[in-house]
Amino acid sequence: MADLRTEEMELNMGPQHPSTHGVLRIVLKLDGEIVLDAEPHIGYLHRCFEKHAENLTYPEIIPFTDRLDYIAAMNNNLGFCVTVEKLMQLEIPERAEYLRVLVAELNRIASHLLAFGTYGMDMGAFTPFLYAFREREHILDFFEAICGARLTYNYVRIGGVARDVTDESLKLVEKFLEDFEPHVHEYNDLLSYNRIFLKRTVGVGILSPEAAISYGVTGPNLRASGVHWDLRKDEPYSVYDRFEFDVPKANTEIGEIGDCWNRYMIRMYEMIESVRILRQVLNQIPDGPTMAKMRAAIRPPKGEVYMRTETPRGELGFYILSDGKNKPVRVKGRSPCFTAMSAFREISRGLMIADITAVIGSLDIVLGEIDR
Amino acid sequence: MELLSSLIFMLVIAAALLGFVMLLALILVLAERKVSAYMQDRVGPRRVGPFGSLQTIADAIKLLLKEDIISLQADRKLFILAPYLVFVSSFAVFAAIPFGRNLIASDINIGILYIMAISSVVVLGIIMAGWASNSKWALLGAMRSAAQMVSYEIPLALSILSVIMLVGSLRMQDIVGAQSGGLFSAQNRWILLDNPFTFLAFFIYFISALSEVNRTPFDLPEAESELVAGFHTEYSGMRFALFFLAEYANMFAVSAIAVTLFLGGWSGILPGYTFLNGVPGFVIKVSVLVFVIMWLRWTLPRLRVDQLMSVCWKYLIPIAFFNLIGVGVWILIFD
Amino acid sequence: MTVTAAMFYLFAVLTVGSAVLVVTTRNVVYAAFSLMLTLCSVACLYVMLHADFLAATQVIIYVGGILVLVLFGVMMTSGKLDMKLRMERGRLIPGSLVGLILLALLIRIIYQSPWQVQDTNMLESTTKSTTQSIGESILGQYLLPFEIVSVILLVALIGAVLISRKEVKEIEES
Amino acid sequence: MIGLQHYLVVGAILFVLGMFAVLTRRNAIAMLMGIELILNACNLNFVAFSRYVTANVEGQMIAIFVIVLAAAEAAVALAIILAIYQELRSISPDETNTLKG
Repeated sequence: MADLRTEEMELNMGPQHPSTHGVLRIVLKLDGEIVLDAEPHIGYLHRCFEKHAENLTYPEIIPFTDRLDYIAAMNNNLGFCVTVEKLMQLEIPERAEYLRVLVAELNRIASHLLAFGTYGMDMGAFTPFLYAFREREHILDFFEAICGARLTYNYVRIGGVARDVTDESLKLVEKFLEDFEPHVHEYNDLLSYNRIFLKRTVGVGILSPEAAISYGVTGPNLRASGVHWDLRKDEPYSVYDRFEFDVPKANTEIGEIGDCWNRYMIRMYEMIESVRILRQVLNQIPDGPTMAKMRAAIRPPKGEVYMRTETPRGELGFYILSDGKNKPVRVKGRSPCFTAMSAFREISRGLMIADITAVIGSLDIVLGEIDR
Repeated sequence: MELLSSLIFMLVIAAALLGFVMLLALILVLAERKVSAYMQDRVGPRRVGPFGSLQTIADAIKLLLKEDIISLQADRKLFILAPYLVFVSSFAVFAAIPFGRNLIASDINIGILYIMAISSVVVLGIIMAGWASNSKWALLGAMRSAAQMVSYEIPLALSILSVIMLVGSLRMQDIVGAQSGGLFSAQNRWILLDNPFTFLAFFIYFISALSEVNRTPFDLPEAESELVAGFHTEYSGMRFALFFLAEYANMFAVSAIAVTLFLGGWSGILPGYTFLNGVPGFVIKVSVLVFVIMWLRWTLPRLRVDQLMSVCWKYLIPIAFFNLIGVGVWILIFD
Repeated sequence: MTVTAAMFYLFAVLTVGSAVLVVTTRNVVYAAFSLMLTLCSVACLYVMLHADFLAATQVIIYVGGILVLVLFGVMMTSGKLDMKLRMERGRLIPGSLVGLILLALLIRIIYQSPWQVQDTNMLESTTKSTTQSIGESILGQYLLPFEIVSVILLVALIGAVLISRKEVKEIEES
Repeated sequence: MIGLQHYLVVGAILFVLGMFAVLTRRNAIAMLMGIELILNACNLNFVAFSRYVTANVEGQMIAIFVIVLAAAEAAVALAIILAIYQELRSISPDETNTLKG
């Protein structure tokens, strides 16, 4: 009796829509308010990153990685540099490694704060957004102090970091960490355990662990589905193996494994873990140079390399094919948001329109990285 | 001659009310921006005029000067008519709100019923706007809005009914008169405190009223993160300003009605403090309620449409029904 | 002309004019919104007849309830394309003929019947408001009809839910 | 002076218009609107009689019952119309003849 259905309505969500987190277009097939199918159309932010990279020297590519995931540019810098260093088998000075972890974890917090704030906004709560920005501001102040930029840093370089930090700027971090932890509890009181918020997110948009793995979903989204996998623990790069921290996993206390609430909450837990790492970094940070000794022109040996790092959004991988010249032959980025987005269609079937924004927000996508 | 004079009289009253509503909306918009700013750790508007007090006037001028866009596919006649319908019906509510002993435009003997009747016309204006825009977002918003407002009118009416049962009159001034004793007196105290059931009725009224005026957590018709802007997606400039004006007028109206029904209206708060009698006391009480509405808006997330409906039909309506019976039993036993 | 007369003519013209629009417009949505105008002006006529409670009821139930239902029906059963109403020419002429004859007949009857018009101030002079009188008659003289009507409402409610429910069930099965 | 007859004439015009709609419209919802017009016409008459002839609220009582029944009727009618629409993709009463023997 399929012809008895009411008419399906096709609804164009985006590219200009308040809650698609960038320029994403989703074609919804609706039966009333129920979503029968949601087909994402991407590519509005395509900037030919991979093709550009073929015509640039290695250090010149780093600013382009800033613009992939512009919310967590430090992590992108780090991912690319670590890949080139792996190809060159370069030894990095201790202090530089610690600084890299410092900025990466701070940027992780900044990125998760943004995810938290915009998610509140997707749910109709406007205020948490500005609270999140208040804290993010401190982190950006620190970044400004160390590299002069607030969004696209170009701070992590091949062989180390661009500049050393002063003790005063490290004080900024210390002060921020002291302020920040109580604020996370404030956020939890304000939004995370709000009855209406729970109603909107618990049990909505469930991504099963099997589906998550088969779609290649990584990062917080994967851990929210109950899979214990964090590259910082399981495939440590930089000096992550020296720090003590837990990898938060989805809990069934309130939500179901893999629902929007867990995807949201995992980020709140991760911020606390990042604070733990940052405290250890500040305690252990050694003195020394911040740049490895190497030749000015970077020419990695012939060969290919694939290296993946854990960004706030998941597994960011770079594949580089080098022919020994100062420009790569081929660069390929593996974007965590892209795989998260590919799972979106399956998650969203049978939900309501309002849940679509809940799912997109909980996946925490950045279109700059999906489209590259 | 008689015709002319009464016509002029009516026009003067209407103009005075209109001016009042305009002024009110300007103040309320500014208040909302300031309240939200302080809640969000910012300072809000402060450039135009002292402490940004002229900001909304600047905004209003901006809205009036904007290009009046009517999309080609829209149904022109209804598109133009809809904002006026919404505004007029929310404006007409003010005719029966008692601001003071003699400050009521028309103290008709079915006052509260009139208010309910007039405010139900707003739904039609919203459907009209949504349909005439010929945009799917607007239509979805309008459908949601209609379903929401029609549903929440039931608990709203039931909670009002318990007040009417207690007072025995639909006239607004009679309702105020029944609570002239103030907050704590043994006789004629606020209906809110008259008995436990009316206490509950106030909250039922308040929740339903929030929904009727589309405020968070029930602001689904214009949920900006889902439906762009709901039924007024396609509106801009002047016409959008009318919707905006109507929203704030409505917010004040439901608070004023709540004050009149449950919190003693313009009659004093405490006996002895005569300066709180009349308009000042009324304004204070209404401001408190308006502040609570703003407070909720900047704190709470938004419900989903099916949850909104289940809140109404599964919880509010049954509770309101039993509450009404409770009020009746209370009157039978104690009065 | 007195105020009352002026207002009567205003609302009478509004009522009739919008009703004409209801039956002649080719757009269902226009018809529905004209119906709103008709209903509201009829409510105003009620007010002029000292039936204030009834006027409020008319607006609450007709405009706030029935008309919203009708509009939902219109929007669900017609896409933007077939919003146009067809009027069969074959029926137009007999229809208007019958209407005109009936109208002439009715008006003739209205003006020729010897109506027993009472002292018009009787209602106004009573102390009771109409609301009170209506309340008393509902729970007194008209108690039985009142109860029957409430049962009918319940039946209609269940019936309407049942009819529209059927379709939902079949979707679930398919 | 406005009297009973004025209201009766308005009622008569409303009634005829409603009947005209029911006779000529080929859309079930438009016909429903015609029926609403007819109901309003007789309500107007009832109220006018209650004001000028009986001078009590009996006419208004009848009008209230009519309004309530109109609400019930509209609910059921629209449910039926929607069901028919889903079945036949049309709400013209002429095409709804599957029950014909």
